[in-house]
Amino acid sequence: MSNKPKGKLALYWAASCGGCEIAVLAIDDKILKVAEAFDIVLWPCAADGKVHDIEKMADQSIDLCLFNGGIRTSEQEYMAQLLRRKSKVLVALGSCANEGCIPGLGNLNTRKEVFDTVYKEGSSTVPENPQDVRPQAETEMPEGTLHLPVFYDTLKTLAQTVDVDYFLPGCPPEAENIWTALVAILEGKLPPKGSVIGVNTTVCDECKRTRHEKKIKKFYRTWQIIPDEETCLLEQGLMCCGIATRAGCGALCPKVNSPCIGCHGGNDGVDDYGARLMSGVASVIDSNDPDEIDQIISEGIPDPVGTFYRFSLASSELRRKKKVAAE
Amino acid sequence: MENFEPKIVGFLCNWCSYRAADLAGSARIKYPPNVRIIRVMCSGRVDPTFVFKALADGADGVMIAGCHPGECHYIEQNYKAMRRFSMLKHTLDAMGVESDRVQLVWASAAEGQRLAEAIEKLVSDVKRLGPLKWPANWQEDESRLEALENIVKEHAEAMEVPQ
Amino acid sequence: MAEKIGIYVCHCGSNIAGTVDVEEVARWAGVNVKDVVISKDYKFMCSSLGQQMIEDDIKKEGLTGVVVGACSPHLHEKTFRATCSRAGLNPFLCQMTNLREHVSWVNSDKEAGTVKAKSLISAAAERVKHQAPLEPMRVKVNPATLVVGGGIAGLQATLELADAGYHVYLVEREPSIGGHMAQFDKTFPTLDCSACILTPKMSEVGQHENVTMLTYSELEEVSGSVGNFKVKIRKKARYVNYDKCTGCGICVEKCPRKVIDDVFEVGMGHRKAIYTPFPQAVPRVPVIDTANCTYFTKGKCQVCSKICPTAAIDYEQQDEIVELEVGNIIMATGWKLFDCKKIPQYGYGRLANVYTNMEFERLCNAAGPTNGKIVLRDGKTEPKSVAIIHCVGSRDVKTNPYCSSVCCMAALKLEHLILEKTKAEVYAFYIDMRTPMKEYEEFYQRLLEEGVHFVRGKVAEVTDAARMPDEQGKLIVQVEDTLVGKQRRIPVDMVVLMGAIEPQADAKEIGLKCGISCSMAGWYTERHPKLDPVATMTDGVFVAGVCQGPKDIPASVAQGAAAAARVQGMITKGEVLIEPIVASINEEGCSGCRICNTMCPYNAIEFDEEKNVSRVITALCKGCGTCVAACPAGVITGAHFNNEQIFAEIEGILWDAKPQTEKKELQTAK
Amino acid sequence: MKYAYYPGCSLECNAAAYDNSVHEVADLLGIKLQTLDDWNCCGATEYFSQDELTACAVIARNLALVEPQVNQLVAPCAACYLNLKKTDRLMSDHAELGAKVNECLAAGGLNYKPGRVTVRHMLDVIVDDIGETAVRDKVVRPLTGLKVAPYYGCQVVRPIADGDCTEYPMKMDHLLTWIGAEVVDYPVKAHCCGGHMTQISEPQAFELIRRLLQSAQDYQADMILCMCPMCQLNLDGYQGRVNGFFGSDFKLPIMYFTQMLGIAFGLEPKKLGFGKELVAALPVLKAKLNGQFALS
Amino acid sequence: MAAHIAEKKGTFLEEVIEATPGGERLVHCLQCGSCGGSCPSGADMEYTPRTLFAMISGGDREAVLAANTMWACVSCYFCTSRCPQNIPITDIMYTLKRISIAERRYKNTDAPALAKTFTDFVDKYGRSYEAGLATGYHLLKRWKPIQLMKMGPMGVQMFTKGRMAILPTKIRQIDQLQAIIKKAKELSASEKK
Repeated sequence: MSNKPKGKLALYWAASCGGCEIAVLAIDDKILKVAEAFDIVLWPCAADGKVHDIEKMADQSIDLCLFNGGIRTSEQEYMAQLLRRKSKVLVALGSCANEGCIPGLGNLNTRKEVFDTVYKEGSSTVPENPQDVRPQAETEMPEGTLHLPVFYDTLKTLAQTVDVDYFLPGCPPEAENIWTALVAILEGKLPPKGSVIGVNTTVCDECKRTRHEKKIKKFYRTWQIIPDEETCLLEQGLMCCGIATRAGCGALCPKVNSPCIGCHGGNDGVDDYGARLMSGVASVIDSNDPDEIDQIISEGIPDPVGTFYRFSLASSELRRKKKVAAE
Repeated sequence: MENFEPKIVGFLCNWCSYRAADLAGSARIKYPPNVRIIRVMCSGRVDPTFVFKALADGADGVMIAGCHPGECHYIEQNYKAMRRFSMLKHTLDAMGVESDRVQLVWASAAEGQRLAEAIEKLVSDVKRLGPLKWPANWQEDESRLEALENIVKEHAEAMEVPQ
Repeated sequence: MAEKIGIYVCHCGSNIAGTVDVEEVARWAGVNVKDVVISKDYKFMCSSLGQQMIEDDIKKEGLTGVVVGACSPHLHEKTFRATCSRAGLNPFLCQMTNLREHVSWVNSDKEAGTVKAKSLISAAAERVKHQAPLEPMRVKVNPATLVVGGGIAGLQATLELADAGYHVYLVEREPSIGGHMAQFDKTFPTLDCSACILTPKMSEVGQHENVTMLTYSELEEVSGSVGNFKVKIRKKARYVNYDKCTGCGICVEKCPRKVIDDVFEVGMGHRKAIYTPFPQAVPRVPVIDTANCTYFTKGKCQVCSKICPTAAIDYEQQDEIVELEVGNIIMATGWKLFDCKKIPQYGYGRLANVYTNMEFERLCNAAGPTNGKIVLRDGKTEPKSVAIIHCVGSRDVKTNPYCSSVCCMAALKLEHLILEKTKAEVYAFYIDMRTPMKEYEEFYQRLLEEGVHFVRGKVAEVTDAARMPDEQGKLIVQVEDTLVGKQRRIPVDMVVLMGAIEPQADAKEIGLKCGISCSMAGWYTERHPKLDPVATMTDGVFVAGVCQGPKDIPASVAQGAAAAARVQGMITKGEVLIEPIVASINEEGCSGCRICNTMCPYNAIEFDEEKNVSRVITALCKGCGTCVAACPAGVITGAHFNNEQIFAEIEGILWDAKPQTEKKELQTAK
Repeated sequence: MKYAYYPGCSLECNAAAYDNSVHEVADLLGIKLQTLDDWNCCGATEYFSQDELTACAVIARNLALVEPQVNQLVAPCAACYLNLKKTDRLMSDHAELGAKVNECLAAGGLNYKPGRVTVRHMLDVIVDDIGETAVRDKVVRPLTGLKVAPYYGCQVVRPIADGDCTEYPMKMDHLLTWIGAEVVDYPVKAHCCGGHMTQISEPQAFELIRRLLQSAQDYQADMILCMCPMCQLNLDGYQGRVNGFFGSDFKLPIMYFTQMLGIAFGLEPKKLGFGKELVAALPVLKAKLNGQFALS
Repeated sequence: MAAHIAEKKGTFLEEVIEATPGGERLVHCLQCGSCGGSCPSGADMEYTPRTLFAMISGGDREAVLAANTMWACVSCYFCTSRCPQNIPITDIMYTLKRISIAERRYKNTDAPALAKTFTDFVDKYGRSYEAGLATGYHLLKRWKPIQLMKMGPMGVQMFTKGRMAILPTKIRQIDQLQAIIKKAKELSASEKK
């Protein structure tokens, strides 16, 4: 690492599970080098730091912000805007920030449905919430109006909210990739703005299984068969997403006989990950009979959105399920 | 809703259905002007992304049209269109997009009338379903802007508190 | 480089301007579409003045893309691409959009038409910005031609080309060339003998130095493309050595095994187990029908082998695959007769004296099973009355919705022959009498004079269930005489069904081998029904004769000659340009998932095991783009139809549906 | 296999012989017929002549009554069969009409999803579902020597023929050869018996009946076998009056195909409803079946 | 439907088409006469179905509704199954019967009376009633006691063979059926307006 003056680093966590934060720590002792190179100005998960300190900083005074998580609330949106303004380089870290990830699957429901599940129907909440109390964005108190963040109907990705400089995909991103990115930034060897930091091939490239021409007559769920360890999982009817998913993980899942679930999202130039994946898979269904095709799909892929958009629903062209009338 | 004129994007294969549309024109068969046609070489070229993009960009419906099964100019590529369409339908269904909004039509170069009827059906189906307005689907309501302003305001107030 | 787009909106006289406000479209595009530097409307854009205007603008303004909103690109895309080319702009930077067939002609609401026209112009403009210059590929044309089908259309095409000095391979499925015309007795309306006019052509083909005849052979496989097709032909085993046989016919004469001839004699006559279909067959080399030959079925006999003076019989012969290289293909595969049993109420197959028209042709033919005597199935009784039923299996949505076009005239011819050869009363049952060609109506007039009883009505049923004593032992034709509005029952001795002309049973399958498709009815689809009737959508493949649609002999001959002329044009030019619309794979991005490998019916995608990547063989790619849509990694690109271009087109076409972008809203919020 | 069974009004009394023999034969062949509870009249052609929606609604009530776990409904009467099948088709092919019919059904608390029930004729069930081998296996008294004219009539084979020819149907012909009868191939086997014309215009109806009897007689049939109570009534019940009208002397027993199937299977004639026909059949059986046939 | 059919608004042809499921095929009639030729009652018709279709196209409403064609129809469906244009001819006959009955245009036929008697029993009992039909129709509606007498011997025979019941059967849930019929008649009536 160079002897340049220390840079300023911010890490922030919006709608996500927190795994990405752990992934940052998973660079092991290299984290010390990070501390050498950066002053950490904000890292709510690991260090003290106040938002208003950030607000007071001059624009573009943070050198690097690693932002993980999607944008689900007004507070998260505010923070995204704030950190964008204050940072020279804003990196969307991990699947949630990149493409919405699992929290993005909440886009299959409306806010009301989400709240119903959490506050009304959930087995743990039902006995404890007889009055059906719901989060309120505004509460009138004698002292004045209190505000809580508004929970949005739709989860958005970071890039749908603010301009993002670099993307570091994965659920979570591999520690090595995080380190590579940090090194690149520290050394000033930045790829063109908007790049995804990683390779531009798919998981198949790193997968050692043998592949043939593909013809799929039936899809299996993972619990239905024990797949052969040598052959391409998709050819065996397992819905392996590796064909459409950006490499970089070393084909971790297929390596342990489990199909890729697509956490890295698509390659450069792929506009809608799920569409690419379903197009590829549908193309090799081995039938020309519309009824049979329909049957193969409905039996083998009962949850197409969950299958093709497990990580990328929020970043897809359609972004969410159609809302029906007003809430 | 009475005056709702849906916007529909049609992806028509160069060899059969685009020519069917040409024939409908030459024969002066009238059909609703709502379908706007994009020519592709084959229905097999139609990528589900096209359909998603059209809907996301404000289309109320989509038509995919190609040669009849077994009559593809490229021998069998319309079967691939059929497979993808089936997958697409399942997905759209799960996304809450009514299945009549996206229709797959087979029309040979000789079937101007058939294509016109299919367009007519699609348009009337979509009219019945009403506007899709997909872009509005992910826009938040007014409370969002208000909430954002509140945060800015409250933080400013908080900053004023003497240390 | 900044884009400079020129937009040209055609009035097409009032064809477009009638229901589209073209001035408004041009004005609007000039103001609202980004990067448009010039936008004009013009009366006739395809006129030389219109084209000149575009050329001048390209040069003067340095346009980087041209959009022409006019008629279908299938009519004028070539025209405007050439216009751009002349002005130094790559032709693939010209985009046509269809404001006539797709807008003005299908719509009568001017306002809506104008909006739709704007959409299409906007789409084309957005698209053209993403288009890239492309260069067409040039290939040399092999001067040899393959003609599939040795009927009259195929023979005519063969002779035209062979006489012009080019080599022709003529493939025929049956043991002899000649087709259906060889079975007919007379031809309408001139009543000249079918064989007399056909056989000279057959022997000319048989002896032509530029013709290689492959009879008793079938098209197995076609690969390659225009200019350079590779064709595999299966020569079925004849069990007679083609080179040794002199055609003396003694083997046929001595063969002890007689079988019913279901093909040439349509079941009315017999042939031997070793046979040529008819005496004037070309070639005269017989074939052994192994299903009936005593030697092949029982291992004994060998009379033919013993008697053959040149030892030409070869029981060990096998099917042989011949590989040919040709530049063009003419499909002249002909037709088959409708199976009249599919209309059970007419009794064919159940009532002995109900005949098909082809059976009746043989019955009339002097060389046929009865030496030209018209008699009932008993082989001796001359009918006293004959009914001829038109439109059997034609003009019926349950069988074939189309008009078979020749049956009216063929029926008139048969009616004449009955009157000429017998004393029978002749009843003709028709829906509409169709006699549109030269001298045809005159022939109908002649038959009216000859005393045929014409009854306008589609026959309801032919039955032997007599109700009245005079119906006993007869075939009763029950019909509504529609000109009177009365149901009639007409007892006759013999009924002839004018069966529909249908596509060959394997027309679709054979067509697919060389990449041509069939209409709903099963006829080969021509490139344009009026303006390009013998070319097909596949360059280098032409059609002639009934395989393209029902037609009579003069029309089949004309089409055979027309197809030959088109091929000659290609050969004379020497090379063809092939559109560069092909797919390509970015090998760096390809991870070898092999999804695309099964996508290509032309085997244009190969997998490189070593590098673990798939690759497009450009020469074989036809540009459909199916692999492009299938590639899950998005690394296959379709030239001229790539994703960026189509996305831009989608955005442009929905110019009036565009959402307010969210980011914009946010900035105002700040 | 389990089928819902719709007897139709005629089979209650007039064509009880048909009903009895259907049940007897079905039992023997292992066809489980479960009579539709509280079925109503299909309206024959008479509702359709007055009001289409009422016609469909009345018929659809029966379709709606079919239990959810059963999806096959057997109707032995041609008119009932066609009405049920046609209504199901109309409801599927014309969604608007289907919705209206369901609106009517809703007034009775019912609903029918078009396409849910497949309407079958008894003949199709025996020929297609049971099949040749099983039928032949049951034959103990082959009808050798008996010349039978299968009579299909109209509405089972037209306009919707279930796998048979609309002009020259063959299913009953096949079935009858399986039980050893000599089948007469006569040309009018799917022609009309006159239907309700006997009630409206006798001359017209009698002529149609005469044609059928005449043709069967010309082909030396010993009896005609029907698959519809209306056909049986017209050919049997009116045979005497037709003879009177034309001065003819037809004496052809008109039986249901299931009755003869029962005979071949060795069942007692009485159980099969023999004796209810006006032109007696047993004497013919005794005469033709060469003493194999002992009246029990 | 495509524009070319919609243009015929208000014609008798359109009325018939609208009232017949699949009726739009009627415009394809070739006037071939396979219907009239096939009809077992063809000889008894003043106008064959084919002629009637030409009259419908020609807007000859009065004459069509007064014709005996549809009343001679025995619903054998030969015309329908043989029609080369898939015109639902038998169903069109039903449509013409319905219009003719609704407007009382029929002449010289007892078919409407038979239909009414028949369906009245069904409305009442849920089942048809043969004995009632015979007496009710021939005596009351038609006033042809002679006809009934001619049928007498046959009736007696049927009766002694146990093939004619004296009393009608009534279904259990007749109320339900009647509610359905009532609703259907209401809907039909509101549509005609």
